Amino acid sequence: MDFEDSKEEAAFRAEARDWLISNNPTEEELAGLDEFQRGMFWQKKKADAGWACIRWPKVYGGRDATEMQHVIFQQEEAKLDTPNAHQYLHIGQGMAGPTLMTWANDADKERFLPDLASGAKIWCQLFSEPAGGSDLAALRTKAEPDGDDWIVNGQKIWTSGAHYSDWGILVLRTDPTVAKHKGLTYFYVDMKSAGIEIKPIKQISGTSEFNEVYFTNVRIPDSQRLGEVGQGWQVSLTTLMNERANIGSGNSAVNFDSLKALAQRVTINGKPAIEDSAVRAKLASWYVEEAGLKFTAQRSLSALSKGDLPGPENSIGKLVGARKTQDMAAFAIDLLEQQGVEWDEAKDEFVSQLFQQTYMGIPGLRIAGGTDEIMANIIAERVLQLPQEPRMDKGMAFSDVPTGA
Amino acid sequence: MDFEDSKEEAAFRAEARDWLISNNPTEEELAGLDEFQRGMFWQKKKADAGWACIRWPKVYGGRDATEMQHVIFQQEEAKLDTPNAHQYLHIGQGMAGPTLMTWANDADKERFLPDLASGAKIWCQLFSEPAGGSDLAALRTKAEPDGDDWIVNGQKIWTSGAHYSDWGILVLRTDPTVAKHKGLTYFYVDMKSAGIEIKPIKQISGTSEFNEVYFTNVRIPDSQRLGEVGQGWQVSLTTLMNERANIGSGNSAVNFDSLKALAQRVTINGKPAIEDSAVRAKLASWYVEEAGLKFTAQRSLSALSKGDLPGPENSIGKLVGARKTQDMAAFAIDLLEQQGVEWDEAKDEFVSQLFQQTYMGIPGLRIAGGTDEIMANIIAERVLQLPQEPRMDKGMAFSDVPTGA
Amino acid sequence: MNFEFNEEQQLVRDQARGFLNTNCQTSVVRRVLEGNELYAQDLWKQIAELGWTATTIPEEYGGIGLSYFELALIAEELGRACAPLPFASSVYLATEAILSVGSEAQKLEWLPKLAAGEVIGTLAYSEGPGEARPEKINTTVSNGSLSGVKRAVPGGDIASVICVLGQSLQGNGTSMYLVSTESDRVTTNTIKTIDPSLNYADISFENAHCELLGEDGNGWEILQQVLDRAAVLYAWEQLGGAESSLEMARNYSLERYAFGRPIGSFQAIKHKLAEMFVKNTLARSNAYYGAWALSTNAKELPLAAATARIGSSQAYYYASKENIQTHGGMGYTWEFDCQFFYRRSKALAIAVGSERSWQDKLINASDIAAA
Amino acid sequence: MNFEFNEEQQLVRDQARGFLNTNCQTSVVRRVLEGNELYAQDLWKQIAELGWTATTIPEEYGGIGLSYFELALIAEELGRACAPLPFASSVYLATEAILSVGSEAQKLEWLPKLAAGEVIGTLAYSEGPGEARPEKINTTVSNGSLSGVKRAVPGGDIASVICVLGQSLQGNGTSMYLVSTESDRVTTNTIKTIDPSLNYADISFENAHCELLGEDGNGWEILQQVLDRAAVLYAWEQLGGAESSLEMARNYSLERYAFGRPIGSFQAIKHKLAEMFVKNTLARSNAYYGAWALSTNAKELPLAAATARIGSSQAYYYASKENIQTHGGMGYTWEFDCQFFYRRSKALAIAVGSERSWQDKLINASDIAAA
Repeated sequence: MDFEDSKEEAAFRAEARDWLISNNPTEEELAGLDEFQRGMFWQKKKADAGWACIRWPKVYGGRDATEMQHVIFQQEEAKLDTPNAHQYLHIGQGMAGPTLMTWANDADKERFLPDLASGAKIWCQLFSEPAGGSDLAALRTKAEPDGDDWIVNGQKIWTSGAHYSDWGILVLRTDPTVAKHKGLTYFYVDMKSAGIEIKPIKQISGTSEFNEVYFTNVRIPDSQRLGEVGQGWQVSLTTLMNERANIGSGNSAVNFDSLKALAQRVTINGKPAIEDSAVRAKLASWYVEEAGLKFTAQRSLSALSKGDLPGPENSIGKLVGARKTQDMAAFAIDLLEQQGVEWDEAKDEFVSQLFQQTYMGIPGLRIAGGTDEIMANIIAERVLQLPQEPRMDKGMAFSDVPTGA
Repeated sequence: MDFEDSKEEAAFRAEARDWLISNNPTEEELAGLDEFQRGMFWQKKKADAGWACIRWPKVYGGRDATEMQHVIFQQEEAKLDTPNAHQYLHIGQGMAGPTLMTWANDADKERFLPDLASGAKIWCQLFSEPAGGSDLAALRTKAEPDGDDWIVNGQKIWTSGAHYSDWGILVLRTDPTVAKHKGLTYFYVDMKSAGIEIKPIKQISGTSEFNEVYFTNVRIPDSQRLGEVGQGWQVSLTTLMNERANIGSGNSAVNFDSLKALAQRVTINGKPAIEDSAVRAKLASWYVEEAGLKFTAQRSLSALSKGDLPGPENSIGKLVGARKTQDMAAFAIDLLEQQGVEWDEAKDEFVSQLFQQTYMGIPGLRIAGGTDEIMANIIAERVLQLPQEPRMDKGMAFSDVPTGA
Repeated sequence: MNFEFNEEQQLVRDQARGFLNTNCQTSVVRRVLEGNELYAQDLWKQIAELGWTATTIPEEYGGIGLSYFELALIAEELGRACAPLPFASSVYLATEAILSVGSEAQKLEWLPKLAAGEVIGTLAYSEGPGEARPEKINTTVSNGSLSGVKRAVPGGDIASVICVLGQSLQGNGTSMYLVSTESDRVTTNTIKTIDPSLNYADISFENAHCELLGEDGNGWEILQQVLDRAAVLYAWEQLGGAESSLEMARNYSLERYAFGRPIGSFQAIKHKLAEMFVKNTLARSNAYYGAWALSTNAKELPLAAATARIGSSQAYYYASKENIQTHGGMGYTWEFDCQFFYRRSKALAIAVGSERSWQDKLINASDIAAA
Repeated sequence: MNFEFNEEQQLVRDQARGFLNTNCQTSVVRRVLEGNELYAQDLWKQIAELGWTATTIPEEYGGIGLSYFELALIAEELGRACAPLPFASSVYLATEAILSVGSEAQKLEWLPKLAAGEVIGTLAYSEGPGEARPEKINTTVSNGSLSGVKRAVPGGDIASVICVLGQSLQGNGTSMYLVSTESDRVTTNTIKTIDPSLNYADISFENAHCELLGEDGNGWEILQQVLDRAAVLYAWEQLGGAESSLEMARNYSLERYAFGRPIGSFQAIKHKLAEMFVKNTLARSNAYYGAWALSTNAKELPLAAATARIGSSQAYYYASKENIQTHGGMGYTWEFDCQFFYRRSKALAIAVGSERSWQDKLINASDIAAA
């Protein structure tokens, strides 16, 4: 057991690091570009040199690299201050890409995948609906056949990047008379199509990372279908498995180190709070969880390193991480006492930003990508193999399933 | 809002106290009696003077007292060191009595209730079965008609006091071909009947407070049926509602005061543990729960005082109390460090008895009378009026319900 | 035994609830949260007319002389409505401080105006992040003029009279002072916070005229007394918010369907809401104890205040965060109302000392109560 | 990156598991718990023959010189089986202490016997309820004779060699001593405990012959080092118990039906078991870290030990108590096996310092690790 690279890994790491250091864009190269453009410039540069989406086949813009090499490249890139395109591209590259890889025909793969890798085209994902939520397959946006096209009406929600995306992957209900999972079909759509309207959703943190997307008689050619009609749920599982692998534990800026630093700065009964044993006990318990997540990730990496794929046990990262971070942020605000109420990004980061921003942002993380409750279900059912809840909607035509409406 | 008696309550309290002080048995009176006999002596004395089961009608051995007067009498009795018959009589008086009161014919009420009040006859309750547990109505012990009698075969479990009881109340399956709740019938049985075999159950704490009771061709006359054939579930609800009212929160000897006393006795980093803020924080949170339960009970008493009956919200007492007590006992053992492992009733109570005894006993309290999970269900369904879980066994003949066997 | 509010008190609560149901729907909270008002002035006028600001002020000072039971019930309803008002800072803090230790002249000057709601008050003690400590107070007084900076003062940009903790005139520890903000020597700056439906401001005093409030050198003790009393009332307001959160979560769990049934039929949700109910019920019972101790000035007040405060802080945090969780994605949107209670739960939890600080006080108080 | 046991190590684990599945079924635990044996002597002989007691002892002292990875995996399996053996006290404590600070002569005298399992050792430091403190140790030494009373010593009535913490010969703080129990000057009394499947004894020393173990005056530091190292191994043993508890609960939840379906299909049970899985998984990952730090003698050892220890203590407590809860009434009976793990979880949780004490140590260690 060690934390060291194997010989092959070390060689790859050196190669990656060398390339990254030599090619990390200079301020000259980036002059005049905004954040988005900087990210895309860097992505293009990586793609041109074969360092984009390196797990993908070379023929589709990748490098035929292993999962472990992908992780090593990410680690090395994270050590440098490179422009960040991840936030714009992770859905396309992390979810749409693998889905196209599995389900698209060769022509479409050649048409779309290299552009996904290079950032030339941006993709978004349109699965969730207002009536869906945790019950993802309960979606209602319908597609009705019309010649060689489908006509789409309905509403999607929680679509990040809808406004700057070129393409979207989506699941639609093509048959409400059969059981919930059976009546779905999977498509991709040009996000500039007539009839698509995008409205940002403001979150309680004040930012708008997601959108509502309304479809009014939007026309999608049948050639943009992935999988058979009625096979949409199966196709979407490909997407979702990759979503889960992407979300991960999410390192938070509110963590043991930042909370300990705060506890060194404020006092309790006139002494540094870090000397107060109630503070120490809480910090220690959180450290144990944080370390547990970190070393669980190391174990997953070791499995990757051997060629195994990470399993559903990765659900614990988000579950434990989000609820812990919420409690830590709340506790940090308590340590700040009355002034903890202040949230001002122009002021002292430790007093008026970090913990408040996290306090307001974290409820979203406990929900996005599967609520705490869904994560616990996944662990219970897929890891521990416990039986599912009785399904009230089993075998029932979708249109007959009770909705409370 | 005050903690004082109303004028009427104060007058009753004075009357009760006077009687109790004057009649509390002397050591002379009790000479030569064992614990059980002492309890029964005192119960008889109370009954003779009209102070037994005081909520019951006078004609059945009670006093026609109000619920509040019952509480006041209990409070006053608790202040004195009287012999204790409660542990032997509470099931008969708290559950069998109210059930007979509601469902028995007048002749039986006259026959049984005064003896229940005076302690002349002891009753036990036989509901639970090995296959039942939280799903109480899934009981299988069957009664088959035979002339004017029923022949009973099967096994009951968790029967306290079975070996010293004269009578038992029990629910039996008289028809397995109808739905679970429909095929039950309620009886009382002479515990000395041929074919009844009683085996004590040893608990993990080492004591045996409960029994298994085996029925082999036990004959019960149809005249000992309460309610109609098939109406057993409805009758048993009378019993169960009274069980819930009886169990209450259960004051534990492991509480804020005892844990604080321990924290004053042992040290942390060379200073009394009570000065350690991690200990203080835990103690404070437990105090808040303990006080919350205490004042919730006061609010229930106030409702009683006005003639209202306590509702299902009383389920919180056991739920909160048991899990808190478990954590407190575990923490106390931690404070004792290595010596906390010792459990010896011949040694220092605070070091080697109180916390260890509770640690070993408390898992039972989280289960008996409804598990934590059932209590949470009760709160959710009866207080918050949330819908039941889907019922897999609904409308199914009992004999068709899956059992895993 | 009558550990329950009497009928008149319950009537006060019912009227308060009815009034706020009509006049302080969540749209009012949203208006202040999103807009430029410091507080809901129209609502403030109405509740002042109803006498809420005058509740416990004796009649000789223009109040209506009701007990703390009535004030506790009003606090609960304001909490339930998440009212965007400087009620807590003006009534629980400033009014209480003046009532407790003000001179007759000070009472005659300020209480009638506070009772009428014409004047809004607050109390300022914090000077920076973390706990306030008497020896660290940098607000000083010389020649009747007070100088210093107070941070994150609740209602700080609304109040026109402020109780200010400063160093004693005579180097005798700390003292409490009364400062009117009408002077240009007092500068207030509203700050951005996690709960914009309440106003918070930094306040600079530069040789502002001040009067001693209570005895010189007694500032810290006065502060602790006021905080003990205010903690009970905050606990009631927090309880109201926790109850609203539970009610919202319950209603949504009945309306929202997933997998063909209301989400309220899943044990994950049922047990979550049961836990909210448990916490709220215990918090309510402890708040009763606090109200009883406050209204009878019992020696148990410090213990009862800590108990009520901790119970309500825990209950409100749990209920407000799990209310969002029960709502799922929609609960995290700006459009939904869950956010109001989540923000407010934290703002109130640190208003008169964090849960952590009250845990320490509780153990101290348990020694005294046992003695 | 290879944060995983290698194949040889996994083979050790598989063999240990297979052996214990056959030779240490819960009937063996029950036999010791209910009977008069101090430990399962037959089993002890077998595991000694398998070399488990010799795992990390170098070959020159009669051991087999494997790494702490192998010992950790054996510890996990012993924990999983709830083995009624003085393995922890003899191997993690006594053997480790002698290995770490024993003189060459001491090593040559004791390690071969400990390796062969002929001699069983332990470590005695506690003298009464609560924490041990160097200045409170009342065990004294004069003229090579040790006197004092140690309480609740694990394996105390089984061990024939004991590492004893006493006052220094020269008034120089504390020292560690080695005492053989063969003398009649050592009296052991098995005490009654919450886990009768392990032996605990009070031990009185009256002028018992002793040898210094390690440097004079270094007793407290030696104790801390030994506890840090042992904590990692205890964490593995605790983890094994937590895993057994989860496995039992899972199996029962699949077999037991209520309301026409397996109780494992109810979210209340599913989420309880998911929580066990989460705690166990994090504890396992931290135990890996501990094993790595132990085997490499990394400077992070104190931090890694505290992390592993706390994680496993929490996981085992939760899993063992909720395993009973999952079993319902039957789980609370003497007849069922749930009790073994509930008892053991607490016994191990206080064996080398409570969770609370390790939390304090963790924060200290985090300063050092960061430095």
